[in-house]
Amino acid sequence: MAVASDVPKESFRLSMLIYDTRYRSITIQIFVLLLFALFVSWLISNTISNLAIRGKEFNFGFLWSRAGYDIGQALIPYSNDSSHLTALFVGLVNTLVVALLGCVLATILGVIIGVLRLSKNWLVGRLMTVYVEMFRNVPLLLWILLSYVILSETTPQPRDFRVTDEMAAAGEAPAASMMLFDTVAVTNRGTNIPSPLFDVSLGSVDLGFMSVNLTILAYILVIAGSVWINRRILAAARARQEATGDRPVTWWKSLLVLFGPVIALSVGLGLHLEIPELKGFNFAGGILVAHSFTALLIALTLYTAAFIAEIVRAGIMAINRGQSEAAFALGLRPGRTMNLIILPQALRVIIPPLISQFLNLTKNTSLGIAVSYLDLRGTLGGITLNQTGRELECMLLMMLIYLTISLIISALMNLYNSSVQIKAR
Amino acid sequence: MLPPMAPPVTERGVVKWLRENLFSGWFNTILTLAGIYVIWSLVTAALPWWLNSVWTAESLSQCREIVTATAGEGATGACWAMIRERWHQFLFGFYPQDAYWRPVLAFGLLFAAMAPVLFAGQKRNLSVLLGAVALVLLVTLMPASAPVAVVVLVMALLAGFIALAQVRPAMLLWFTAIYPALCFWLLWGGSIWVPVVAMLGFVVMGGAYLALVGRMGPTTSAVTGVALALVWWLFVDLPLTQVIDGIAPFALAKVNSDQFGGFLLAITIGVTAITFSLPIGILLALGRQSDMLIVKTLCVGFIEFIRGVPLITLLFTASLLLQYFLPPNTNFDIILRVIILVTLFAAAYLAEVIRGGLAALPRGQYEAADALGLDYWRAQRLIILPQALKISIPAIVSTFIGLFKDTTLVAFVGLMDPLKGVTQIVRADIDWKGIYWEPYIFVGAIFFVICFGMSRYSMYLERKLKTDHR
Amino acid sequence: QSTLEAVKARGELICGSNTGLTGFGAPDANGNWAGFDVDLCRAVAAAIFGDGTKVKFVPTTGETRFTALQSGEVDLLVRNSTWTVSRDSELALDFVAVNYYDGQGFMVKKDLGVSSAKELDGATVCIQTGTTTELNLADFFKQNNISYQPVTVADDSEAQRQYLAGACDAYTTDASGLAASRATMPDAENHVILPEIISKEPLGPVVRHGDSNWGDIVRWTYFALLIAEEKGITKANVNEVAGSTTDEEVKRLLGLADSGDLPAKLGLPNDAFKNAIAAVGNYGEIFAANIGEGTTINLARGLNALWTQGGLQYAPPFR
Amino acid sequence: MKVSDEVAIQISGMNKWYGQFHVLRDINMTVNRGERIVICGPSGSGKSTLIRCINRLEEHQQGQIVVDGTELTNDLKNIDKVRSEVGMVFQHFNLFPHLTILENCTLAPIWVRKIPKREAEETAMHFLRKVKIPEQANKYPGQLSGGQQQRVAIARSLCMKPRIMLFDEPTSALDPEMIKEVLDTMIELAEEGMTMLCVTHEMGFAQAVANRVIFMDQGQIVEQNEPREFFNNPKSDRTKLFLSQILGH
Amino acid sequence: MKVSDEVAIQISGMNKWYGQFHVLRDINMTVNRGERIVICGPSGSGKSTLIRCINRLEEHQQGQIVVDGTELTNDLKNIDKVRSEVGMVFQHFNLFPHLTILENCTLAPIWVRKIPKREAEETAMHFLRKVKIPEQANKYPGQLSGGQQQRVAIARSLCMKPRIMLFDEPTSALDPEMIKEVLDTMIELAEEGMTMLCVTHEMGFAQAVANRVIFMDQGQIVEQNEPREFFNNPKSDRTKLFLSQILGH
Ligand SMILES: Nc1ncnc2c1ncn2[C@@H]1O[C@H](COP(=O)(O)OP(=O)(O)OP(=O)(O)O)[C@@H](O)[C@H]1O
Ligand SMILES: Nc1ncnc2c1ncn2[C@@H]1O[C@H](COP(=O)(O)OP(=O)(O)OP(=O)(O)O)[C@@H](O)[C@H]1O
Ligand SMILES: [Mg+2]
Ligand SMILES: [Mg+2]
Repeated sequence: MAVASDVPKESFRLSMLIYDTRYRSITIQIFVLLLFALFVSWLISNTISNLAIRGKEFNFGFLWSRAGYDIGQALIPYSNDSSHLTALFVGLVNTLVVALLGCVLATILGVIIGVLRLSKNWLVGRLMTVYVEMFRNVPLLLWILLSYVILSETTPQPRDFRVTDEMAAAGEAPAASMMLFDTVAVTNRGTNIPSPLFDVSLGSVDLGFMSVNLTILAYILVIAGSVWINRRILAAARARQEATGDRPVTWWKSLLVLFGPVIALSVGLGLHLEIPELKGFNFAGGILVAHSFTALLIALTLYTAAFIAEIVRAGIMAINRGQSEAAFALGLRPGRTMNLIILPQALRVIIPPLISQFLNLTKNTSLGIAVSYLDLRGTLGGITLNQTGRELECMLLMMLIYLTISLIISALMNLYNSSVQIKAR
Repeated sequence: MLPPMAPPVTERGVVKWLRENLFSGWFNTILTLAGIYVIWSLVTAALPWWLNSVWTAESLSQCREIVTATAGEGATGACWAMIRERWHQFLFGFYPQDAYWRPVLAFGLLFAAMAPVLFAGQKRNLSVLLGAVALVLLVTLMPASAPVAVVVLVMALLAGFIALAQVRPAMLLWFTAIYPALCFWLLWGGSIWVPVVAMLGFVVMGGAYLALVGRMGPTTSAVTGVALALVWWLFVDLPLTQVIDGIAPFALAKVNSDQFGGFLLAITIGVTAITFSLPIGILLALGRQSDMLIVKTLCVGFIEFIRGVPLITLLFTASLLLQYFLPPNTNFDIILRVIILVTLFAAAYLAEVIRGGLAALPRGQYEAADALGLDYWRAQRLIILPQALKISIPAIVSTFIGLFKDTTLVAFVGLMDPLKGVTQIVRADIDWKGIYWEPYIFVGAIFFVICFGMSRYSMYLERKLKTDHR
Repeated sequence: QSTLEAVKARGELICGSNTGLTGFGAPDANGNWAGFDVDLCRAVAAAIFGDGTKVKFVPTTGETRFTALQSGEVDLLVRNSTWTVSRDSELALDFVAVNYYDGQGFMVKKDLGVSSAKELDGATVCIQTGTTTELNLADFFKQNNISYQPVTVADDSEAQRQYLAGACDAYTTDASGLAASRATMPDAENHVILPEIISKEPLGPVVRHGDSNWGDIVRWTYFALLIAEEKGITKANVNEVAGSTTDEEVKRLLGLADSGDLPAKLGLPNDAFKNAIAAVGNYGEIFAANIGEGTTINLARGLNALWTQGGLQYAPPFR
Repeated sequence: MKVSDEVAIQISGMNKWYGQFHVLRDINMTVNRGERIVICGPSGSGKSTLIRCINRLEEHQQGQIVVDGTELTNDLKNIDKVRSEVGMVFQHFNLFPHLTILENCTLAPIWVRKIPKREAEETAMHFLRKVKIPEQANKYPGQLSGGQQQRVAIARSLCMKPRIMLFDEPTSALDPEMIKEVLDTMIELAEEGMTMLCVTHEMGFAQAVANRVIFMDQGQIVEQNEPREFFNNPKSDRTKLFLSQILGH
Repeated sequence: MKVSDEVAIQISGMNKWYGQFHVLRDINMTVNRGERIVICGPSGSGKSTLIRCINRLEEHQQGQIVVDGTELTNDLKNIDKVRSEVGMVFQHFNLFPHLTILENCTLAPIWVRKIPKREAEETAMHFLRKVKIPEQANKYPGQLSGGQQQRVAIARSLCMKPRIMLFDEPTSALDPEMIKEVLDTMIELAEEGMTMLCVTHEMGFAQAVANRVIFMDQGQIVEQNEPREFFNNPKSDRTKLFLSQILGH
């Protein structure tokens, strides 16, 4: 056998930068990095000179100055004396509220439609197909505009609810009336819903940086407690099942535990509803949900639900028919089969694309501008930008916030994904 | 042997169909009734409105009078007269009316340019599509006020293509390659030499690459080619254009991009962005798959950034911020700026889609390519990408559909998209103030037809590619 | 490169306009722009090129208008923008004139039975976003210690739609805009504009900060139109006047021979203002043709009458 | 190997259609307790359909199927009863990929038979030992080879302590070396006296353990006989043709 | 069958690690031109890794590999040179599914060797005839059986006119009937004097054509010898154990 001789040490040649696998990738990367750095510095220097030319400076000080405008839907304390920063948060909360509600509703609707699309019922299957195709192939913007128009054109004006003296005398009914036992009024400017009021106020404690409303805290605590007890009940049921094979009936216990304490607390605090009432121009009392919000929510929900329906359908269809047959053959009932066999598997297929739909929905809330919904885009990227003329700062800040939201959502997605991978060889 | 028997009555005919499809079990029966109720209420709500449609009127109030006159007090009816009066704005925006043939021609030729890509290797379908294009152009060009010479020229060209499709279909790809320049020239007009000289830049790039690749290897020669092309575009392009234009002027009337609007704008933005986003998306996907850390990080950063922010903020970047990032006093067309941002947006989404396709390829394919001595770029081009792209076709097409729908968002930066921009203009007109359902329905229907068509085509493609190989 | 040079080199003027405000600036079915603001642009174009058609209009939204101007996308912004100190200083813009003195008002339906804006407590009010009206509105209600529910909308036609549908009790915007809207409503007599004018809204052309010469050109083109009205020079008679006038100021304005070269000192041809007047007419004509009484908009001159007739429009001497 | 006289499955005058297509034609057969029956026949002859009718994975339209004294009708209770008496092993195993082997085996006993978990796990381990893969109990199906998966599928069925086992081509998706593992398991089961109906083309298996071989063609039972007779003296021409193909293979 | 003294592959003192795991330990071997070597050994012993090092699908960390006079270093040019000299056939064929059989075979000659298309196609048809599937030239890989696919893979490698062929268990993914087709092709190749390194457990093949059998275990070459000696007189205990398992199978 031949004996290997020592490899002579190679001296470094310039051509090795390109032809040697060890250096080649480093060369390319340094080259790319250099280009990138050049590009970025070019952008920055342009920006600096442009700012100079326009006599502007780059700072975020304006965020602390008075906003001066009003926002129709402010879920955190806000008035036109608040700062632009507060306005930003009002917008952010508005964005998140629509996004969150939209995700929940779109998921519910999407799952229902996806399942119905698979239904053996010919008519329903066709209807759902029409629904899905219609929403998937027409721009979201159109649905937003359309639902806004529908809401504001087909609903009565507040004064249609008014009963004038003559009408009362003549025993005539007003042109419009409230719904749900006279608690909800849908007018062409919004939906007035009752708001909860308490006879007993628990007050609030000031923690310095923020004040905590004790009533809300009490509710949170009670609900958390109920949920915890309910979980104990279920755990006990499971333990019993494991020990004896018999699963005790728990649904009434759960109901009791979940709703009993909350009801008790409400009664204790003297909860009652403040029903909206027609006063002056508008309904007063209760909570006004503006149509810009409702329209945006409806359109986002319907639009995203069409996509979710497709995801759900694909997820369920991805599960081999053999799985349910095997379950049936073992004597499992269809309901159990769904719960124990089909859903756990389908969810793994469904969840990743579902989350990216959530991501899309969240980003699409920015179209609220079409119906003048004052979300982040409407406050920070709209009125604030307009009144202060700080487009560079406002836009960058806005992108950063959207980016953060998206990254958080996708981080959660990845976490979930890696935790549910089916093990394979 | 027993002969086969017909199934019992319960297994046959309408009864069985109804029983199985509509009334199997109480739950299904409820669903069916609910479905019928939904259809009924939709029909009763909308039917009178449709039936009372008015097709000719001068203004909305006239429409309403006609409806009241024909259908009685309080009746509602659609006022399609508005579409009849203003349809050209929904389709073309403010594009000069005597030049409508130019976008029509550009759009028709788009299909001729796509044909060899869509129906690679299928002579019959290819000819059918080309024939259809010729037919459609023949009937639309004249009403769109095209000069007769143009019509004749176009027909001759298409006839040539159809002939070529029988012999050397691959040659048609050359038309595909020059189409972008042709389209640009048709739409924006101006001297023909502008696009021609600009396209020569690509010739320079390709020529340099081919000349050098033997000596310097693909990467270096590609970089050199790009650099030379850049030099061409930055320094040679403009003077050369002026010189040639001085010698042989040949121009179409210039159209400014602020005259673009309606579906012309949507399609221009959509098609351009789709065309350019595909190669960028591929590069980004390859970069993201690369094992070079810096390249990978940059690509991931770019993709995640673009995907993390709403398109509307990118559009605002185009209209508000790009001016900050570019050297002082550079100023270019807002449509172009929007197209650039939309392209980057689509590219990031495509990159993710294509990455999925790349990841789905078995490692063996890479190894086999390596073992045969193919270098990285050849392996990608010949082995990996054709397969990865094929796998991702459905996802790519749905990205395209999404992109096309998203072109409506340009309304927010003051461009005249068909949905909000044109509608708003029309409604600013005193005659049509107060109209809202009709434009939405009209525009929505057109979007639906286009997007639905695209999704059906992708299904067809998927099926076709499957039967091809297995 | 100064703006004037850039415009000349380009061969056309680029004006930032509204996306569509009837009477002030809106394209018609063929894409031709017309309106009160639009005519001022045409006058500037005529002053520079001698041709009022060498102008391109770029529609801008409330949000994009100032950026478009700052970045040089448009040379001149004539889009009913209110002159405020913050816009003048922080945005680095120059307001060069006031071509329309306006004030913010309210419109309500007659049957609401409201006669003063102070009775609007609890009302829902439609406002266009991206304007100074939002701030004025907030200030007004705060001062009077009453509350309101704002409904922000993106543009005038949408605001009107909402108002007509009853989605808001009152619509607030510049009084001129209100009048214009009211004029186009099918049932104009059912709507009233309330007497309160809650703000001063001087609207005028805007240019970039830092190019005073360009500002001067726009400003003096505008003044030339005013002087023309003062002196009775109209689109129709401008050539005739040029031949026969003995008024020294008119001679200087029209750039007649041996009257000096004042227009040229601005960098314009000597007959610049003659061309401008010939292209669009004098201020009064523009007003009357686009928004004045007799048009659908039907606005009275009011504050915008010449100073000689008790209004505020007053041009410095042309000498 | 004992075959009692008790009837386990009784099928009489059964017909089934898929739409217009008559898949099973006038099937009559009786299976006694402890009998081991192999069903064979060309592809598409309705073997799988027959087997699947027995635990009502498919519905029949005419005739009667009585399993262990319970008639299969639309009555859900009867169906449940039959299904918990009858175990089934599929060609493609159909294990639940999201559950471990042990969970696969204990799922049905816990939820259907309501057996305590501990006990169910003990039973499961017992049967897993029987099919010789107790050490895989905590792995997931995706981590096992095909032969091992099929043995798990058998164990899973056994855990329900069925009185009848149905097999639908249990070995045809397996590599040759794995077939033996599975057949060994089945033979062992047969030796313990389990009533078995098995669709298979493994003629070796048929000869070794079957009491009776049923030959189907075009939805009919063409011939049934003892294995020896069946292979050596097929009566019908159809059978002869089929056997010549199978054995020549 | 001629074996020249010219050295085709020379490996000396070669070591390779995967992370911390020492896969190949001090490999020394010389392959002469025309030699046919069979490599065998238990699973995980590093056979594939060794083969893949020879055309640099894997990088080695220590020692020297010289193929046809070219040392494999990090220099891309050398790697390219070696790869175009060395053909490789994989266990799973790795044909390109989107190209026809003919395109599979002409791709590398056209793009790497820069041979005109016509000529490349002629060569390809020549080798396809050689592996006895010229009539499949215009089909896609997915339409062929495993054995045919593997023969295409061999033809594809041959089209590059390599001087050395590497085979990594070319028959182990095939059904028994197809194995023979592929082995026949390989034997034919061997008879023409191609230098071959073949990882395989087909001992029949080894006995028929190999000049030398190399036995690997735990990353080391444990024994190498002529086939006859190797099978009849294995020296090391490890080899004996291995052979007893293999042959008993
Ligand atoms: N769900 C179904 N709908 C319609 N026809 C079906 C259905 N399932 C099976 N068939 C048809 O019924 C016939 C019998 O099918 P079955 O699966 O019982 O045959 P088999 O004897 O098991 O064949 P193989 O040996 O191929 O499994 C076949 O012709 C088949 O095409
Ligand atoms: N990419 C890798 N990273 C880490 N370890 C690896 C890698 N590839 C292979 N190994 C390990 O290296 C060892 C040798 O692998 P190799 O594939 O060379 O074995 P082999 O002899 O070909 O086995 P077989 O007969 O199963 O193909 C094995 O233990 C394997 O687990
Ligand atoms: Mg079957
Ligand atoms: Mg191996």
